[in-house]
Order: sequence, then C-alpha cells, then structure tokens
Amino acid sequence: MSKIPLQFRHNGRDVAIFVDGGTNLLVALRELIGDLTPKFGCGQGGCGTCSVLIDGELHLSCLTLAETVAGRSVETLDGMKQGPNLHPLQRAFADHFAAQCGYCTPGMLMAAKALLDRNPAPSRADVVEAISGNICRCTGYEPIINAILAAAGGRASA
Amino acid sequence: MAVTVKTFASVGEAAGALSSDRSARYLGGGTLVMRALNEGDVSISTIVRAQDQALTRIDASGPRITLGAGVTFARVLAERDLAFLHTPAQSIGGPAVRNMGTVGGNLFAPNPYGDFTVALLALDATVAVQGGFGTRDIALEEFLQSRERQSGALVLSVSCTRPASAEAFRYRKIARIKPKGGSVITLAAHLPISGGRIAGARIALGSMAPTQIRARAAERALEGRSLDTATIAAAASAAVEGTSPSDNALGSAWYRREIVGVHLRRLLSGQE
Amino acid sequence: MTRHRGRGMASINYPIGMNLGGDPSQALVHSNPSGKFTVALSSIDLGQGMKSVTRQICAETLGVPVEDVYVDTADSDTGPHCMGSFASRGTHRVGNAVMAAAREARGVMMEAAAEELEVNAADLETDGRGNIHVKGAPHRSISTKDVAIAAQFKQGKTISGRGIFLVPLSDVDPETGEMSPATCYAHACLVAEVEVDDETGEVAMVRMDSAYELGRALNPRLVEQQLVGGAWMGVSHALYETPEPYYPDPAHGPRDFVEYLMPGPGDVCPHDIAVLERPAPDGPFGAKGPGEMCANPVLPAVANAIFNAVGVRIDELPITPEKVLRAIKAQGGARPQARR
Amino acid sequence: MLELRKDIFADERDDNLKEIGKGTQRQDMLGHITGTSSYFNDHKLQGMLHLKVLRSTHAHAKLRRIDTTDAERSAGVRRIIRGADVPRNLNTLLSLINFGKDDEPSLAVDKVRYKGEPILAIVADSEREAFEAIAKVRVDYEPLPTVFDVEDALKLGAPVVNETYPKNAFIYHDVYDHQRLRFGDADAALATADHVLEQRYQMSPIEHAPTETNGAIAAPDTNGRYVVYTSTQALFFSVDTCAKILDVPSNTFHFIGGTVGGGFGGKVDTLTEPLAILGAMLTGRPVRYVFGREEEMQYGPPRGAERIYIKDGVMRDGRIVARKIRAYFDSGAYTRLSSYAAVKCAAHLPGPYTIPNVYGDVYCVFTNRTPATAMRGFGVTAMDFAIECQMDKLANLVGMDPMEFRILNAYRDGDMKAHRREAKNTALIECVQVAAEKAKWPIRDEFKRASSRKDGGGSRAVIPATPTDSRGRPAAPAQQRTTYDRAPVTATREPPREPPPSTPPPPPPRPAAPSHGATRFSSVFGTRRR
Repeated sequence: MSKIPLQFRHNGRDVAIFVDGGTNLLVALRELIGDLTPKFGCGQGGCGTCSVLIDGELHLSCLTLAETVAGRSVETLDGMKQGPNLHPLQRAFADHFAAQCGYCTPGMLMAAKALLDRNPAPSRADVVEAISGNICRCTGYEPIINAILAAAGGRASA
Repeated sequence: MAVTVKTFASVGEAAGALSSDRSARYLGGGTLVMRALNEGDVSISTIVRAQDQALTRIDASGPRITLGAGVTFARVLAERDLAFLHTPAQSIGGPAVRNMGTVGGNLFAPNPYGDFTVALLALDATVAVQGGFGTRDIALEEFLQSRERQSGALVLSVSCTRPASAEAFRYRKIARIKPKGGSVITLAAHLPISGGRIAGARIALGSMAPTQIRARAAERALEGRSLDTATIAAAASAAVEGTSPSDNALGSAWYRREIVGVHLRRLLSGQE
Repeated sequence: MTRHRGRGMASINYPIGMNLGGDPSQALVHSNPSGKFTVALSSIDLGQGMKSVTRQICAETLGVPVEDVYVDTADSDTGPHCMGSFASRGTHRVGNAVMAAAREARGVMMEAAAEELEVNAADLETDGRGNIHVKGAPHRSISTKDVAIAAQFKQGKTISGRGIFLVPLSDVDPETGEMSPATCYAHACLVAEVEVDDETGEVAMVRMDSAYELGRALNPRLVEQQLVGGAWMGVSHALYETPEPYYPDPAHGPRDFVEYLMPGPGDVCPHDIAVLERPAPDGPFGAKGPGEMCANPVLPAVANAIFNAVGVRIDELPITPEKVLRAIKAQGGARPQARR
Repeated sequence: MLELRKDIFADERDDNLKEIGKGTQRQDMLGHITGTSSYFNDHKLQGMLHLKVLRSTHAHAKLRRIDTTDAERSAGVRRIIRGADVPRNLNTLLSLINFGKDDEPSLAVDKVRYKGEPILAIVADSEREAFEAIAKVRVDYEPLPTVFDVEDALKLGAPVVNETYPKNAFIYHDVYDHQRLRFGDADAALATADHVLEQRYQMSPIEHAPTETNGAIAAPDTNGRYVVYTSTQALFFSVDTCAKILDVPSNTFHFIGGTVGGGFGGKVDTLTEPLAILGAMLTGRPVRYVFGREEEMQYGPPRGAERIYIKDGVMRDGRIVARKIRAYFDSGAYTRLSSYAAVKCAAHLPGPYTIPNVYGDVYCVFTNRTPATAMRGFGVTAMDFAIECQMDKLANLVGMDPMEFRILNAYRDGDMKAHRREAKNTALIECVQVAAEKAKWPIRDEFKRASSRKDGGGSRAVIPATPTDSRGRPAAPAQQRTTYDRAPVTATREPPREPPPSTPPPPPPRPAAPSHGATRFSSVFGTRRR
C-alpha cells in the first residue's frame, strides 16, 4: 500500500509527513508529528479532548481525515505558549485551579481559545456554549468557566 | 488492508465511485464516517470525497433556499439570511461539531442525532441526489423512508421553504444535558398563516420513530384554524398519533409519548 | 404552574482508607547536595492532587519551603510499595508515610546541621525558608543547602528517610460483623434546592449549600477542587448516570458521551461550601480525606428535595424525568410539601 | 465558593503551620496547562504493535468452537492470543491479600459469563488490521440461560453464573453467603417501636467515565525485563497481578504510571496490562492495548448496582430504635472488588447515627453482566442514598424537621457503633448545624446548641445483648483464611467446572519462598485485633 504525502502548517511551522489512507489527524499529530498535546478520549466526537484549531476554527482531530488539512494551518496546545510565556488562558486556568487530572485541559484550552479569538468579551453563556463539546469529569466545569471569563476580562486571577 | 481515499473534482465522478463500491462511504464532515473507522467498522474500505464547489454553495435568495450538502452548521449560523435555521443549527453538537458536521451528513445521522433534519422536514425540504444517471430531487420524507438504501447515493443539496416570518417557524430540541445533549425528542413546526388561519401546517418530530417523521394528526388539528389555546391543545393531544418511538439510553418510548404533546403545546404557545 | 421548587438535605460520614491487608503505603525522602528534596512514591496521582498534598506534607515536616520539595510518583522501580489510589486513602495513608519519611530525613538533616554549628541537634529549629538556626538565636544559622553539602561531602551522611504507614488488619467477626473498618471518618451535610417540572418530570438543580468536615484542609484549593467536582459528580449520579438505563434489563447501554449522561457546563448550579476541621488523631496534621465522600450526600439530598418540591419519593437511581413523571402521574399530580 | 470555618474545633488544632493549610499551586498544574503532563499513551515506541480483543456477543454461553483460520491469515496479524497462552488464566484481584478465590480468566476458555467478555486477543501492525482480523474470527456459541437480577440469582435453580461460586453469591468466612452485622435485638425493638417503615432502594450501575480510557503499553526492556506504561490507579496491585497471571517474578516489570487521566475507581482492575505484556512477550515488540470509548463504557467495570431494603423502628419523639438492612451488591460475572464492598458496607451500618439495635445482611451476588469494581464512595454511596432517603421519610413520619431529626439521632463521641467500636472524633452534628446556617434553614436553639462532644457515651456506649441466630453455626474460621499461597504450578488454566473442595486449614504464614513473583500483600492476614 502506498502512503500519502501530506504537508501543512503545524503551530506556525511547515511539516511534511506520510500518512496511511484513512489516518485521522489526531493520530497524525501524535504519532507522526510527535505533538502529544491533543488526547484520545473517545474517537467518537463526544469528548473534545482532541480539539485543535484548523485555520482558526475549532475541530475534532479524531474525526478529521488527516489529508484534508493539506496546506492548512493546524494549531494545538503545543503552540499556545508565546515563547516562554504562558497564554493568558493558561495562566487563568492555573490561577483558577481549573485542572485536576489534566486530560481534558488541552481540548478545553483550544475550545476557549477558539472562543476568545472571535469574541474577546464573552458572556458566561458564551463560555458555556464554547466548551459544550468538551467533557470534564473532575472539576464540575465551574473553575473552567471562571478561568475563561477571567482570561477574557484580562484579570487572570482568582 | 488500509483504507483507500478517493478524491474527485466533480460530484459526478464521486457518485460513480460510490455506486460502484459497496465498501465505499462518502466523507462529509467526518462525524459519521471517521467515527465508524475509529471504532473499527471494517465494512468501510474506501472513502470518497468530492471537492466540487457546488457542495458548499448556499442560495438563500428566494422563497425556497438551497444548501449544498457540504455546508456546515457553522456556515448556516454565519449566514444572516438563514436566521430561521439558526436555532436548529445551534442545537447540533458543540462548536467543533458545528464546524465539521454538514447539512448533508445530518440526513444520514441515526437517532439520537439528525436534529437539523427535523427542521428541514417541517420546511418541506427536498433532497437533490446524484445517482449513477444524473440528478434527481426527492421529497425529504421519502428520502428518509428509504435512507438505508441511499448509502450508495450522493446527496448534492437540500432545499426548503423559507418561512414567511420568524413566528411561522419554531424549533425545539429536548435534551437532558445543557447546553449540548442528545435529543430526547426534537420538534419543529412550520405554521404559515393565511388570512389569520394556518395554511399548510407542518409538524416534524425527531426521536419519535426510527427516522424523523411528520406528525400528520397534529398538522390536521392545526390546519385552517387560528393558533389559539384550543387549537394548540388539540394539536398537542394529537402529537403522539402515528408515532412509534423506541427505548434508548436517553429515554423510553413511554416517556417520549408522554411528553411529545406537552412540548408541542409549549412550543406552539411560546412557553419555555 | 408546572415548575415547583423544593429543598432537601442529607448528612453522611465516610471511612478513610480500607481494612484490607493493613492498607500500607511507603515513602522515601532524600535530599540532593543542594538541599533539594525528592519524595519517591509508587502512588498514583489521577487528578486528586497526590503529588501536591504530599509535597506540602513533606515540606512542613522537614521545615523547608515547598519549592524545595519535588514529588515523584508512579514508578515501580524507584517508588516503594503503595496499595494504590482509592478508598480516600491517599492523603491519610500516603501522607502519613511521607510524614514519617520526612521526619527521619529531618533528623539526619538536623544532626548534620548540629555538627556544622557545633551545637546539640535538639537546640535547633527550621525557619521554613531554607535555614536551620539555634532556637532563640537566629543569627547562628546555616542554610539547608550548606547542610546538604556538608552531609554529602564532609560528614558522609545521607539526608534521607523511609516511611511506612500501616493500620494493622482488623479481622471481621463472621457472626456480629465486629471490626475496625477505619481509624477516622470524614463528615458532611448538604442542602440541595431543585426545580421540578411536573409535566415532564425534569429536575433542574437550583443551588447547593454544604458543610464538609475533613480533619484538616491541607490545601484549601485542592479541597475545593474535590468538593466542587465531587458534588457535581453527586448531581450526576443522582439525576443522570447509568450504563444500564433499564437495569436490571441490560438493554440500551450507552456507547458514547451523548448517550452516557452527565450534567454539562450549562447544568452547573451555585454551590456554597463550608469546611470544618476536626483533626483526626492519626491523620497527617489531622487530615482525613475529602476525595470520595464529597458526592455521597448529594444523591439523597436531591431525592429529598424532589419530594419537597412535588411530593414524590424516587427510591431508584438515577432519578430520571421518566421516574419522576410516572410517580407524579401515579400520585394524581404534584403535591408540593411545606416550603423549607 | 469555599469558606474555612476555623472557629469550629479550633481548640483541637494547632494552626501554627507554614506550608500546611496554604492554597499552594498544584505541582502538576504547569504540565497540565501546557499539555506536557505525561499519560500512559504519551509514549511513542519504535515498531509498536496494537492489540484488540474479541468480545463475547452473548451474556452467557458455552464456547463450542473458536475458528481463527481466516484471522491468522489476515494482513498485518502478528499473533493471536488464546486463553491457553495465558500462563495462569485464572485470577481474582484481591487474592493478593488473601481475599476470595480465583474466579476470572484473562481470556474466556470454555464459557463466557457476560456480554463483552474477552475471548481472544489479536496483535497486529495497526489497529485497523487488528479490527479486520477480529472480524474474521468465527465463534460458535451455545447460549445458556442468563440471570440479571440479584434476587433472582440467589433463588434455587437460578443459572450458575460463575462455577467458583455455584450459588451465585460470594462466600464470607467460608460460612455465609453474605456479610452480617448484629448489634442488639432489632426484631424485638421493631415490635415495640411507634412506627415501622420498610422501604426498598435501588441504585443503578455507574460508569466511571474518565476522559482517558483504560490502557497500557508494554515493551521489551533490557535484561529481559518489560517496561509497562499504564493507566492503573494502583501500581503494585497491577505489578503483582501481572506477575501472578504471567507467572514471572514481579521484578520482571518496570511499571510507570505517570499521570492518570481520571480514575474514580475504574482503573484498579488491571484490565489491559496482562494482555499487553503477554503480547510483548510473544512478539518481542512493544504492544499497546487501549480501550475504545464504547469498550470503556460497556465492558470496563462500573460501580456495581445495589439493591437495599431498610426496615426502621422509630419512636414518636424521633428516636430511631432499630434499623434492619438487607443489601445486595451486583458484582456482575466475577468478584473483582465487590466482595470487599459488602464488608465495607456492613461496617458502615446504620449510617452516622446511634441506633441501639442494628441488623444487617449484605450480599455480593453474581449476575451475567460486566463485572463491577470500586468507585468513589465505594460500598457506601448507595447505602448513604438509601439511609438518607429513609431518614427524610422517618422525619416526615414523626413530624420532625429533617435537620433536627439528624441531630437528634447523630452519633457522638463516646457512643458505641454497630461494628462495636467507640465513636471518636465525630462531627456530624456540626456539619448539620453549619449547613443549616449556610442554607438559612431554621433549626431550634436546642439543636443549635447540640455538640458531637457532648451527651455521648454513658448508656450509649453499651454493647447491647445480641441474640445469636437460631440456626446452629459451624465453627467459623477467621475471615479469609483461604490461603493465597497458590498451590505450586498445578496452575488451573481454566475455571473449574466443579466448586473447589473446601479449603484446608491455613499453612504456616511464611512459606520459605513464594511459588511465583507476586508479593503477598498481607502475610499478617488473620491476625485478630480488637
């Protein structure tokens, strides 16, 4: 069987890999690029742990056929830090203790980023809607909602 | 054996590839086909894609609007001329699913999915299907009844009526989980008013039968009447007629029968 | 009117740890030559904060800043034996083991410091900021770093410690059930307010108020994480969750997160929590363990609130809209009880 | 919002601490928010193979024939693992602490006992190829009658789920098919109570639903060892369980747990490690075995369902004088941890209240469903639901405020608990008082003044006369004396068809050398301590 060549931008850097037919973007990122920040949670589109931004839009990498991102820009949590500095969302998640096991955190942060990139001053309802595709089993969501609201308000503190 | 991906420039070629290979599935937004692959569905060994511009076209100019099968829910939400479809589009998935899931794919989504299709059914939708020998339009209701046999066909677009006013079209998805959850039942009502009377009422229900269905008895109770309390009550009590809901993880058949009238009454009378 | 509000409460206690095989855990603590400490555990952090809470216990016991301690977990080659992360045993059992190990390491550290300062170790104390000084004479001081260097390169001492915590197994009397199942108990009381739709049976959470007693809140932020998330899980257990919706009929089991129901971010209600601290005599700094019990009072409090709202008793979990609706219909309609 | 009530029990605490009591940032937070925390699956190993299991489509069936001819020829298949390939294909988790009999195979051999039970495993170059090969295995099932209801399972003539326990109930102390609690004379007290209320409660199974599914990666390491990255919640439980099942010394393994993506009790059962390691042993390559979400939800162990009957006697003034409880834990097809849940549950009776007469029978019952395991609140959550719903009903029955009713009956320091230990360090009353205050729920002054530290003990400290059961009892050996020192190498490779003979008296506690690599967690088991 032949592998399919695939080039795209990964967190601002051009990457080129070869994928098998049917490979999803999550597998391509984790196993071929080595970016382990998106996580496998269900493979069904139900948990959001594999969330990434494709051309700035929130997508589920497990349901994305890898070759459909050819020539496009893929952002993951691995690209969220600005150099050595944490993104305001990351700081707010820390300040609000918005992570316990940490497994949903990469997806939550990407969903939050997708929201704030478009809507820098969201309401609580907007935040709730923005993370509605992401499952968290530990926190009860409240600290996550508060962290995103705080990051938007520029006051990344408790 | 790995999966083969076949990408075509035109829908015609894609349709040909689909109809000639029983193990081929058309890849829309990925929420159905990629999930099946992830879960080990080995009956799929070919993925067919088409990059035809026609699939992502939106024509919202006339009294009937047309959505390319590849139009995502996020695009529906971004289109001001499609405001009447915003509530149903918003009820699908979370933001990521709305960025991926398509109008065409929703036609194939089994219970407890397929909510957008409920809205389309109430709006007298037709489905344009590309077969081996060209395109044909099928009424959505007919399409749904033969859905199992449509997997070799390629949906090009869906057309539906634009309601005359915001009041004339109502939609509600009853879910246990907020703001995003699977449908317990889904309701859509198109109530065109002519001279103060309802003319051409369409009530569509999701999760009340193996596929989305029309509630014809409720439609009859509304037809030719004004939307007053008595009419609404009559429609609500007729809502369950002709339905055949099942038990599933989200609710039982009994429960669905019990609440469909309550929710139809609330929908028609504008209650929360 | 179709929606009714009601309040209900429940109070509970919860045993800390388990009575199986003595429920032991071990810990090793050692310093590098810079006076920075490592805690080696095989215990697992699955989000509850094991690494963080044992780090604070170790720092407090050693008398060094928390930044000078790092906890390494979950390695069977480097971490000594631990029964595992369950039964609300982590803070209590592992915490005690870490405390014992840190105490032993502190003993060596103080001896080494005493040798450097030419005083009796019993006359020394730590300032918690990385220094050891003579009691009452802060200027006669040495940093833990200098102590560690001296211990390693001059005195030939290992600043390290071993700790184990074991509650000897209590046998169970087959006839009476006499046993010592646990050495300490956490407590809680929770009030739930709900709104019940009497036409659909849907229950919405309005708010929760609670008091949890857990010995000592070693880290209040971690405690808050457990209690907020745990109460959410309690709501989830009460109203939503089941892998067998028609139990004992096994049909229609959920296969994904759409079919397996858990409250979403839009279902969250305000929750006001008070934490009480009655130290357990055998807990590390009196701590018990908040992890497991936090969901437990929510389930009955919600059920009791539903009764208060519409007068029906649902004795089967989860309390689905269907069960509520069937009960209301059987009763001939909602019967709101006296408002609380 | 969280408020620390430092004013309560202040005299029992020394709050002069430096690090304890601070809201210090989590040690793992930076890793979590940057996505660098390492989970078991965050290890990319050269040449890694993928393992998938074939699961039973029947809840109870004999396996007549398993045909793997086509699967063996399927592309990318490296190895098919059958029950006969598992060195010791029978285990029970708590055998490591001498509790219960081995009753569960890693791969079913002659019979499946629940839908989803693993029958064989396929190791292939890719997940897709493993799935394709699994689809080519032909299994000939002979369906057997099933039982799904705990009380039906205990009836005479019910289908035998698990031949190790032919009456479908775990055996306690080698004597009883339930764990019992006896304190005072509940029947006599019920006869004199002003009101008697008997109710039935049912808790559904609950899935842990961690966002990370169960899984493990096993890889050959240097020196003949295997490194195992795992999602386990109990590292040495998993190490020693694998050493036992694979019949090798425990130091064959280097288990690395890292961070776990949520557990809640669902990652205690060592479900994936033994097969992943065996796959690595048989292929010489790294092998990954990760549950899919549907597998996790349906075939990963849940918190077991419980059915509870409570019969209470209460006086008009609100004092509860008797509580009689019968509870059934639905263990599913195998024991896993439900056996201990029943013991923990019995010790929890009658809840945090001082009731002079308590009677409890707690059963661990086998049915044809996914085996249950521990979950947050293990053995207690459902009982608390039942007891606290019952308390609300009793308060209603005697016309008392439920808060005041709790305070009236709450256990206090010095009281005798039903498991015959003195209550100490209690704080239920204070929790009720503070919750009432927070919720602005009015309670009367005398209840506001009550204290866990006052008015306990005395007559409440007495162990009441407790009638023995009428039926004569055989001399019960101390609990769980069935020895875990497994008979040397006459390893049972499949579940016994007949119940094993009754266990001989315990051998000396410390044999010269263990016959296998697993550590006995409890060589002191059986030491009686009061």
